[in-house]
Amino acid sequence: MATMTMAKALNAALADAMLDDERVVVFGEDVGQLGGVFRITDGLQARFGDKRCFDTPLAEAGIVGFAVGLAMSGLRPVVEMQFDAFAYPAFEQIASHVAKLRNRTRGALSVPMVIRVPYAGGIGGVEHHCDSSEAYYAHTPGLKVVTPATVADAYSLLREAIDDPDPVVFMEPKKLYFGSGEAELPARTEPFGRAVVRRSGRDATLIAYGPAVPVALEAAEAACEEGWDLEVVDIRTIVPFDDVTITESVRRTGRCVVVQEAQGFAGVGAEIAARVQERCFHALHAPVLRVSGLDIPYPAPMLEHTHLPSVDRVLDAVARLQWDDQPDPRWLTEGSAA
Amino acid sequence: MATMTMAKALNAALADAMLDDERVVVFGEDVGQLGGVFRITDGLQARFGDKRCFDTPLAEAGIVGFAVGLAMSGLRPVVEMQFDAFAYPAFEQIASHVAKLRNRTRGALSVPMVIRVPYAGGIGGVEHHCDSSEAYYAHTPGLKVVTPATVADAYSLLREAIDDPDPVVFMEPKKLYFGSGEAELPARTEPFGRAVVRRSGRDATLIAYGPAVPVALEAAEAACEEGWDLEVVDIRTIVPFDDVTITESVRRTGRCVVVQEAQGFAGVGAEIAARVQERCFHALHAPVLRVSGLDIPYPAPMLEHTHLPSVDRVLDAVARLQWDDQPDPRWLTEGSAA
Amino acid sequence: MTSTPQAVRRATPRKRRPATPAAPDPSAGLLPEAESVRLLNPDGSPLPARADYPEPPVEALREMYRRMVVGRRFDAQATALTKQGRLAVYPSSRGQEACQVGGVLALRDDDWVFPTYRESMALTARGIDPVEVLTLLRGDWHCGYDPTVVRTAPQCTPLATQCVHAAGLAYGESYQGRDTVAMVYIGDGATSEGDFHEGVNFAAVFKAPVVYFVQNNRYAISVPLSRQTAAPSLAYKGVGYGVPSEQVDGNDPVAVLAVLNRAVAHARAGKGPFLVEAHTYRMEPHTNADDQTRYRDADEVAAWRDRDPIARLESYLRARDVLDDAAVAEIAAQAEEYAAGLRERMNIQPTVDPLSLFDHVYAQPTPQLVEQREQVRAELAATQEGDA
Amino acid sequence: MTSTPQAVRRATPRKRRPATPAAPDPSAGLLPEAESVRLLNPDGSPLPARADYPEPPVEALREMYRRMVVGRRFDAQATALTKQGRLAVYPSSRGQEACQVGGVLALRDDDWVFPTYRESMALTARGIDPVEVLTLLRGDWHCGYDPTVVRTAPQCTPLATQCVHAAGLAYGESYQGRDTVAMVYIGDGATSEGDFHEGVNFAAVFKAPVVYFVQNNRYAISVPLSRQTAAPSLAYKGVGYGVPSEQVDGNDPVAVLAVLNRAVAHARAGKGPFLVEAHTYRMEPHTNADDQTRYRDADEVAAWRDRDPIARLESYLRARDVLDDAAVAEIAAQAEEYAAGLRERMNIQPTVDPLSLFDHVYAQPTPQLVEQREQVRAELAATQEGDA
Ligand SMILES: Cc1ncc(C[n+]2csc(CCOP(=O)(O)OP(=O)(O)O)c2C)c(N)n1
Ligand SMILES: Cc1ncc(C[n+]2csc(CCOP(=O)(O)OP(=O)(O)O)c2C)c(N)n1
Ligand SMILES: [Mg+2]
Ligand SMILES: [Mg+2]
Repeated sequence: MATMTMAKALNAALADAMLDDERVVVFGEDVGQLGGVFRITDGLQARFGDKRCFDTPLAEAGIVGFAVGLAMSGLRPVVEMQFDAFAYPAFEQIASHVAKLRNRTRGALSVPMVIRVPYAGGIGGVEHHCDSSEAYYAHTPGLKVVTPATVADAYSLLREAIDDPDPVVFMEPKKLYFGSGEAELPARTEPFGRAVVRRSGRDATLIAYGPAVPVALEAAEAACEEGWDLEVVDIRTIVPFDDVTITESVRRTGRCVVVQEAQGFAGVGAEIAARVQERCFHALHAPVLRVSGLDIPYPAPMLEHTHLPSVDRVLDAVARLQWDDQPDPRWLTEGSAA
Repeated sequence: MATMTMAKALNAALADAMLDDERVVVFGEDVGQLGGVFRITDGLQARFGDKRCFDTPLAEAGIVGFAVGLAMSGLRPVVEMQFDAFAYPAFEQIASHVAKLRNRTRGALSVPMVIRVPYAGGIGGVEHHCDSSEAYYAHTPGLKVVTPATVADAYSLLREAIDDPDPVVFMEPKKLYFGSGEAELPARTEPFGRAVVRRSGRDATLIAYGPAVPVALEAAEAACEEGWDLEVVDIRTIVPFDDVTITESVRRTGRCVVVQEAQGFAGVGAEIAARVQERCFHALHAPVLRVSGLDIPYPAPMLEHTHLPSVDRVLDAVARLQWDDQPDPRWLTEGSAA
Repeated sequence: MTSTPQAVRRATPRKRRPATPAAPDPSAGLLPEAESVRLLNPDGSPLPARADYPEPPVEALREMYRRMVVGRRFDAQATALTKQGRLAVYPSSRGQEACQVGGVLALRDDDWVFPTYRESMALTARGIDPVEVLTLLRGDWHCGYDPTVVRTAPQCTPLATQCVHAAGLAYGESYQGRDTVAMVYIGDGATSEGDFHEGVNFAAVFKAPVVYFVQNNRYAISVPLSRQTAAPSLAYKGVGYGVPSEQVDGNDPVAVLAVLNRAVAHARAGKGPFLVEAHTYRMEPHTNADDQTRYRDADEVAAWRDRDPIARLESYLRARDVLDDAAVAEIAAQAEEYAAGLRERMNIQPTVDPLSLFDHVYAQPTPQLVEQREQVRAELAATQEGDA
Repeated sequence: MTSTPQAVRRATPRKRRPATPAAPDPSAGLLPEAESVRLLNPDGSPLPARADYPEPPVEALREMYRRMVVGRRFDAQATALTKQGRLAVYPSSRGQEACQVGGVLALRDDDWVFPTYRESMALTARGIDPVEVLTLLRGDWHCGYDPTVVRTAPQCTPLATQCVHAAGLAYGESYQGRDTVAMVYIGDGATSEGDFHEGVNFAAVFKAPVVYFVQNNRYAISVPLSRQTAAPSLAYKGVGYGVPSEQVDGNDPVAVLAVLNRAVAHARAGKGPFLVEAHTYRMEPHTNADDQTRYRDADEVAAWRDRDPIARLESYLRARDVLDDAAVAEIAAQAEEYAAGLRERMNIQPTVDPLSLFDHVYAQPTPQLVEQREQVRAELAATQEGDA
């Protein structure tokens, strides 16, 4: 096992995919000589030439629409959106074309591609550079939505995304880019559609994805002191979603907190909470709680820590999981049956 | 009380707002001489002149961005997106500017405007003309998201939207445009942030909004035959959200089904289900269930009825609400505590 | 550094300095001609030939005529089908036949077409099964033909978005050593969209072999051209991308084909995209559901009747003795036959399988879709039981 | 219908028909000059005066010089502040001083500026408090100044989006009888975005008084101009919108101001928008975090040092005897003082109130925000208790 950053693992995944599959082309803004503002495409142009890895005009709808055409011609585009909010100009192309072309043509025309989106905050970025935009894509049928939280997953999921017959929005948590982890390349971890238990525990399940996974893990460690043995599940692929792993875990622990960095309202965490209570209702000792970013535009750097789901906030939620099997008084009413 | 269509009520709301407030300007594609493809702006140009109501170049980001500038200059733009999916090209302007300008400037610069979006299906429209896109907006802090289900609400909510100091995405259920209802203009119904109980009932609560409200009401009527007395709550304003009315209802009935037309995954219904179980856990006799569109791109006209949440599908969900207080066997496991 | 006393030099402000030596005009070869290229007069009589736009071979013109006649008959039939409830909606291209047919005649079979909703006639002229072309508008599915077989993208309703796809497709083809050309049909209104800008620009920067073919029919539904642009004409947009551009009388079939032939040749030769603006007019409402009396005079429509592209080409070909009454009648008969065949086939209600809704969202359905499919299957089974 | 025997007429295809009578050129007055407008040579010596671009009054040029010097010092100070950790990031506009300052000097106080992240110098030159200008980059909030007071939109990071806002603002102002002009600063790269297209087009169609001012500094971060456009130059985009356009030597302060003055006058006179492309160069990396060695040679940067706009204007003004050593020293001192004041104020850590996060999402917080605010308040209280 080697120690490397997630950035390096992503870079290796791109390089290996380009090596293995001639059809793979990488393009976007500043991905060529510069190697991307996060250096994820570092060295690819030098190694594979400027036909395989190239800069485009500065236009995101153009980049994604161009990828649609390239995919139609038989290539495998991997495009980079420079930051989360700068993918919004491409939203029409993503929602109305990338997501729908296969279905529109009864499967005759598919446009496999990977749209890489460095997302979320925690890096002191200015406005529009830290959005958590995964819910927009997850709510759009026809897209797969994937987000790694470990170095090995970054490599493996990106390789799988590039090989996938369907378009994949590949959300890269920026704050994890330069954190290190263990991986043996070419790493192959669990396939799309499988959540992974990152930490086993008996008392409650924390469900998280992307940038929230390390927070959940840290919270689980801290919770030991309070006598709680928490399980942590990493979703990994939001679409397709793994109901099995999650349901199994929550039915076992009987308690659940969903952690996401995005603003909460109508986010992916809402979907997870809704699914868990649908499927695990009779196993639950307490409502499924959510810890998320606040329902505000992403704040300026000096205030972002208030916005971000913190270990403390997760522990607070865990504390509200009615450990004495008494209902949380805040939710208690005359009508309560328990 | 007069009988009129929702289209007429919306048209009257625009006309009355233009009459009452000189700053109100209405623009978009085909809203002038044609009166809009749904005739919602019919007669406004003739009545108020082509400075108050005008056609623009065919460009949605342009329309919304232009409205941002007009609002900065002190006007009150009301823009029409011709169809739901044709608002996607404006997504960047909506998410990064309309939603954020007030916050970005600590309240110094606000851009009150109304973005009217005829949405959802059930009218035999071709692809891209029937999307339910409310979740994209509801998940974006800084926007209010409103959707009327009755004729009186159409008038009243649109007037309130135009007067509101914040930008409002006003989602008009296309299939309700030409249905008739009672209203006395100028109708004034409950304000933003208030859900309304459209039908009282004791046994379970159906929560719906926009095009799903008539479906829920019909289902409630049909449910009488099965011996269920269902309450129907119309959300009306998705943002701000009315937790009070909903929580009160579900705590009373102890059972809940959320009905929405949009594809289900990570939709507004997920948020509602998550909130309800958070707040009503101990009152619930069964999990909160959801009935929604399928997780597919909106289908071609001949297949849309399979996609749309139907009365039958709602009744099926109601039937699964564990009336004998026995768990739904599908969700039952060894781990179940009940 | 100079120390010339400025006050003196400035005393008599001079006029615009003479351009010495005359800088080469950077827009040379990029701007369109000031007036539309035209090879036939409205009455079909020929104008002087042009070396830059050589007249297409007469066989091609005769074939063009044939397809225009069949196309118009198809178009009328489609409109009729809306009245019979066989089509949900139909956007006619009557009046635009020279463009509809010219665009596909300029291409090889292995080239790609990127059409909008208005190009049903173009697609049938390209040889695609008309029933498959009308699938979208009949409502049994979104796209009826297999784009990879007929080398034609699905008819695009989100305006201008196909401009970018075509740039990518054409670049991807040349990237893989094929000399495919992509032809984008787009309306005047759609040129206002950002995707038009981004598409043409990408094509130009990557020298992608794309012909952007604007059918300027002067309206975007009800909105007149004056609300789309203040430019001298849409063809003047090309220079801003470094793309050679031309405007053509879109109701002059000979000129349309001549200009498109040159544009396609330019693209195929690896010189990058070409922008063609055809000035034309749709004679019918935007779709059968549109009320054109709200935004244009009957007089205006009538005036365009005199510029009918079919009559124009017919009179020219008759004068050149490649068409006579018999040939005209024979072609009309073909058109009737085509329409009759279509009518008959469209009378058969298509079968749609609700469960197919789940088949093509992804290559393999997600577990969530499998679950939903099972639910729908159970519902259908219950309904059938109920019915039985 | 003619019956001339065609075969004969076609035998000798003629050359392009002579344009008789010469059609008026529809692009007249819209295309830029083939070469950049320039009024000073790189060494500061004057070129012949031009009636179409009259030289600005000398007092204006002297003031321009002053603001450029102060601006450059401000810019250097801001870069220094990043090294001291007082600014998260800073995009320098060193080298672009003529444009930064020229843009705001061409305006009245009640005109509106629509800047990008690179315009910190322009905004300070406009008189906005530099600490408020740097709020975004310091990270205590998104926009530090009150846009309605200083008539300046928040510095825009989503590229080109402000092009549309400016069209709306300018139209709205004239709609309400005010003769406000809007000046949009935009980079070369951002002209590739759809919003540039839509913005300029809206402004043109509505004759909105906007000056679109492209600072073409040849790079979008690392991407060179050749990857943005194949056009002769960006100013050639104007004709496609019917917008008069000009290109100017962006390092010639006199020409920049002269051209912008004319553009602003054009807009203010109700003639609609004007597009100006200034050819310039940023001497520093994209931001302090950028590594420019990856994409451009030191030689290239060095070559532009010889075209320094400040030295150029200084030598011109000295030659015209409106600047001397004393004045230059006095201005340099002002610049130092400005920088010192800034440095001092930026050393004070700003106070930020976490609860203010909830104050401006809406005019009134939603119940959901009230609930979340209460939760954060409780957390903060608990932490303080814990700390105490
Ligand atoms: C992005 C988008 N916005 C709006 C529409 C609605 N719409 C359909 S056709 C049309 C007018 C198009 O005009 P034009 O481009 O001139 O083409 P024509 O219909 O004249 O052939 C409009 C506004 C759409 N289809 N797509
Ligand atoms: C919509 C959008 N896409 C991408 C970015 C990321 N980005 C920031 S600056 C920049 C380059 C801009 O170049 P240019 O327009 O030439 O302006 P300059 O920085 O040279 O002043 C890019 C790609 C952005 N801010 N907005
Ligand atoms: Mg048109
Ligand atoms: Mg630049």
